[in-house]
Amino acid sequence: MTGNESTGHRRGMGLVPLFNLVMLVALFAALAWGYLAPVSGSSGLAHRVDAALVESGVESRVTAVLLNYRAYDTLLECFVLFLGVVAVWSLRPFRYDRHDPSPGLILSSLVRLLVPLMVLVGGYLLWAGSNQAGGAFQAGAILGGAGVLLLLTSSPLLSALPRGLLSCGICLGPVFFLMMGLAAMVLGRDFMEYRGEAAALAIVALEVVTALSIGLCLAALFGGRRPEAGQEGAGKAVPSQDGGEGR
Amino acid sequence: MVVSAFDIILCLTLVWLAWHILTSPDHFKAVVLFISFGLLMALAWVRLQAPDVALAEAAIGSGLTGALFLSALRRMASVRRGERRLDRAEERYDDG
Amino acid sequence: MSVPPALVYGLTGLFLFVAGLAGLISCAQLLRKILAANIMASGVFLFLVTIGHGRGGVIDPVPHAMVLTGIVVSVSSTAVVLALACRVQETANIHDLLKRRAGGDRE
Amino acid sequence: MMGLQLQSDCWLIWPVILPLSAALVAFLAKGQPRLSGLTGALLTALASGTLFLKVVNHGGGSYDLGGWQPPLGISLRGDGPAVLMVLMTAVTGLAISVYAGGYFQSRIAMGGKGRRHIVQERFFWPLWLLLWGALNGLFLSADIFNMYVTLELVALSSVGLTALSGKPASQVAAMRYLLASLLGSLSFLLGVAFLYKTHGSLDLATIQAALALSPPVALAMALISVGLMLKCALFPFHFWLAPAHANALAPVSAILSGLVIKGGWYLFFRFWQGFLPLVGDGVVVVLAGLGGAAIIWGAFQAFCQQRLKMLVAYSTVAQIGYLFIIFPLLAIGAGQGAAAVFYFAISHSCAKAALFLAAGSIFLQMGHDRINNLDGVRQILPITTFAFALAGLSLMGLPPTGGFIAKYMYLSLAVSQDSWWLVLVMVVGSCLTAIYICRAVSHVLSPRMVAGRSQVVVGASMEWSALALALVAILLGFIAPLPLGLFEVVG
Repeated sequence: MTGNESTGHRRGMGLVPLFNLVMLVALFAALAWGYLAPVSGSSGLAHRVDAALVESGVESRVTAVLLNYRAYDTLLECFVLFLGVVAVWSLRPFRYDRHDPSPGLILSSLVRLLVPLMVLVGGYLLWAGSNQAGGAFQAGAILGGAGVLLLLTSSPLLSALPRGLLSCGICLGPVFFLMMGLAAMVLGRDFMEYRGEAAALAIVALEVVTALSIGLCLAALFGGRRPEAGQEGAGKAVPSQDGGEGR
Repeated sequence: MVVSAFDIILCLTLVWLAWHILTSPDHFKAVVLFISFGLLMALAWVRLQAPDVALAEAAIGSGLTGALFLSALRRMASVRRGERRLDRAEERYDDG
Repeated sequence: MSVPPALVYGLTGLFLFVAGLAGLISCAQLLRKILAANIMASGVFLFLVTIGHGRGGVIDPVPHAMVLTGIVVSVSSTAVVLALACRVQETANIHDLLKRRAGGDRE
Repeated sequence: MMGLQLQSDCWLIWPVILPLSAALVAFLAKGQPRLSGLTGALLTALASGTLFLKVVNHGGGSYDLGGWQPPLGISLRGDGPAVLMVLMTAVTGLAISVYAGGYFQSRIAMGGKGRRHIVQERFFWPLWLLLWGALNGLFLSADIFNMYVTLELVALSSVGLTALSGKPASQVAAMRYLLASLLGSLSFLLGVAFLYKTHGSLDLATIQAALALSPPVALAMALISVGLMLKCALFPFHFWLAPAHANALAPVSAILSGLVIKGGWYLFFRFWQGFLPLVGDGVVVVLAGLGGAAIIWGAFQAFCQQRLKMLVAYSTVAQIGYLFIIFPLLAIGAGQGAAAVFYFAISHSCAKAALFLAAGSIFLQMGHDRINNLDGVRQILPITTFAFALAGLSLMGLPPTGGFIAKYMYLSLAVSQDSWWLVLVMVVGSCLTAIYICRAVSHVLSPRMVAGRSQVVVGASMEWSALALALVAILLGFIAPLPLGLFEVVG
């Protein structure tokens, strides 16, 4: 399948100049030297994280860091995902995007079984995130995986969704994050300041919505082009639709 | 905790996989190796007591990124098919 | 003399960073370059996690959160770069074709 | 007292949050992206202006997000330089937004292939507003990991904007830009990891207070510096810049050259401010040497170009050099060096954005931008050519422009420190700038008539916004004391 390119590639790798190799070895040596050099550094922020855990409203330390102490990073991260979708959708529609023939009985029945299971696992991860491994990102990733499976098998479930809903869902995470942050301000606190009992509620709400939005964004990234691109491009509609209509 | 044979083997496997991802002649093989690289990376993070990161890596870093790569491969292959089709159309045009 | 496992993983992470860098510079095809960038990112993340594994037996969750953020950022940019790469490949093929056609005309 | 403090400092978050929210609105308002985009731009500029006035009147401040103190949480810091950069982005960004509104209106009115321009505009506004918010976040950030996230936001949105034109050349350029930028981000992140390992904190001020020269710190600074140099295309890493900037849509070129480059440089400057006292002269001279090489090489390349937008893009490669040759001069003269370089950054931002906007108008009117065939454009687009010439004056550094003040400060610092080679580089660079600008201007202003579109397709808002930016670049020469006083303000 990639015969032509592979020979060129081999040749390219064989001719890697000695200079490059020496530079890379030197770089690794420098990195290792910096890593192994003894430092009298501090032990990081672990103690501070633990000391403030009571106020943060969650038991899991990583969740506390992500959604309370450093929630601003997570807000911007939601925007990175949103931005990825916007950037992918803004690209010129792909010309030769032909969808594979229909997925076949085994795959589609497998997907019909797997998708509810994945949604269930996602929900479990979300719930587990409060005190052990798991949380919004992992749950969102599982939900995104379910979306990818649906896209792969051109499930009619997706073509039944109204178009506007997808755009709204992709914005949902950042919008909700911003609204929660501003709500804290309205209540006389700092932007995104969540403490105590209220924090627990706020973070659960944030986690659920973020997980949904991350899942949608990841699935949209996998889709690879804007939903209505088919009309301007090669005459094909959404990948999820051409299977259902064509065959 | 002291370093065990398991750690060393895992690290060597990671390095070996990275090398093969970068040098294997077949793109498809490289992508499949990349997915297994992600899964082993998740194992490393379990070993480092970072289960959150391990879960995220297995789901996003390995699963979804792998799916992205596979779909890009499919698209690039369809580009090549499309090119062949165009080529044939050209030939027919030239003949006629 | 006991070696903590974090040290081995940290060195592996640094090595993966350098290996990915080598791939990014020397590989000719786009897809391989993107794979190399992902390996580089994995190396950095592995290194970051070992940092939290430092002194005193307490595990620092902040690097873990940083890596989680980093993983999501990296999947987002990988998706964009792959979508772009498909378009680039497409136009490159069309250009080849046009050039070949132009060359044929001249002959 | 406490309440008052809160009220004055919460102004810091609005320049970040408003454009981000406006981007969401512009994305959802599919029918009216221009209206929501322009409203968002106006609100953002107002918020930035308010922040600037607050800092001028009440001094700088910082804002702990979520109410968590810095080592644990993230804080925003509004000191003089940061607020100046935010204001620079607001002024340039507002003019570019007005221009973009007119640009898309003209393109859509001209017709052409299908709905391409409508789709371009629909995605331009969300991407541009996201970029604006990310840039403001980057300028105000006080946390090194947060800087990484904002850098990624800036890079991804710039790449999306670069690829927006849909031309094959622009997509290849966007691809190279994204790969270079990914490499830069990862290098930066590894540097951040090393810094966190040694200092156990992500707050830049905390780290810089405790900074001591040790192997991991030196390594971290090297990684961060190389990453940021890749992002702002300093000389050996400039390979991606010219094609990306020259092949983008007209407003996008102005955004990339005027604003995005400054983001990477600003972080570089912030990191080196704390690191500079620790290193010897050798390292600093290497930085300045790279800057000098960029000035000469970029100016030479600009002179060789046949296309107007490529000329302006290579001129950016050259001007980046001026942002780096300042480093040997920073040590002396109590903040004069910093004031000079920020002054240069601001006037370059206005002048370069005006140049790209004017060049974009000329491209749109003529249908090409081959410099030798641009004779007599001034008869069709008098205001635009005037703006081009004015912005060129500021770039050359002729009095009484902002560029002149900055270069004058540079030269007096260099002379007072006996750095004659820097003086030589600056004089040669300025002469080369004058040559390539004059080459373009002589064609544009030539009295000969050309065959071209007789009907004017460039909207009035496009012409006037370019002129307004050029006038700001000139005006900066008259109000020098105001921004210079701001450098004393600390966060």
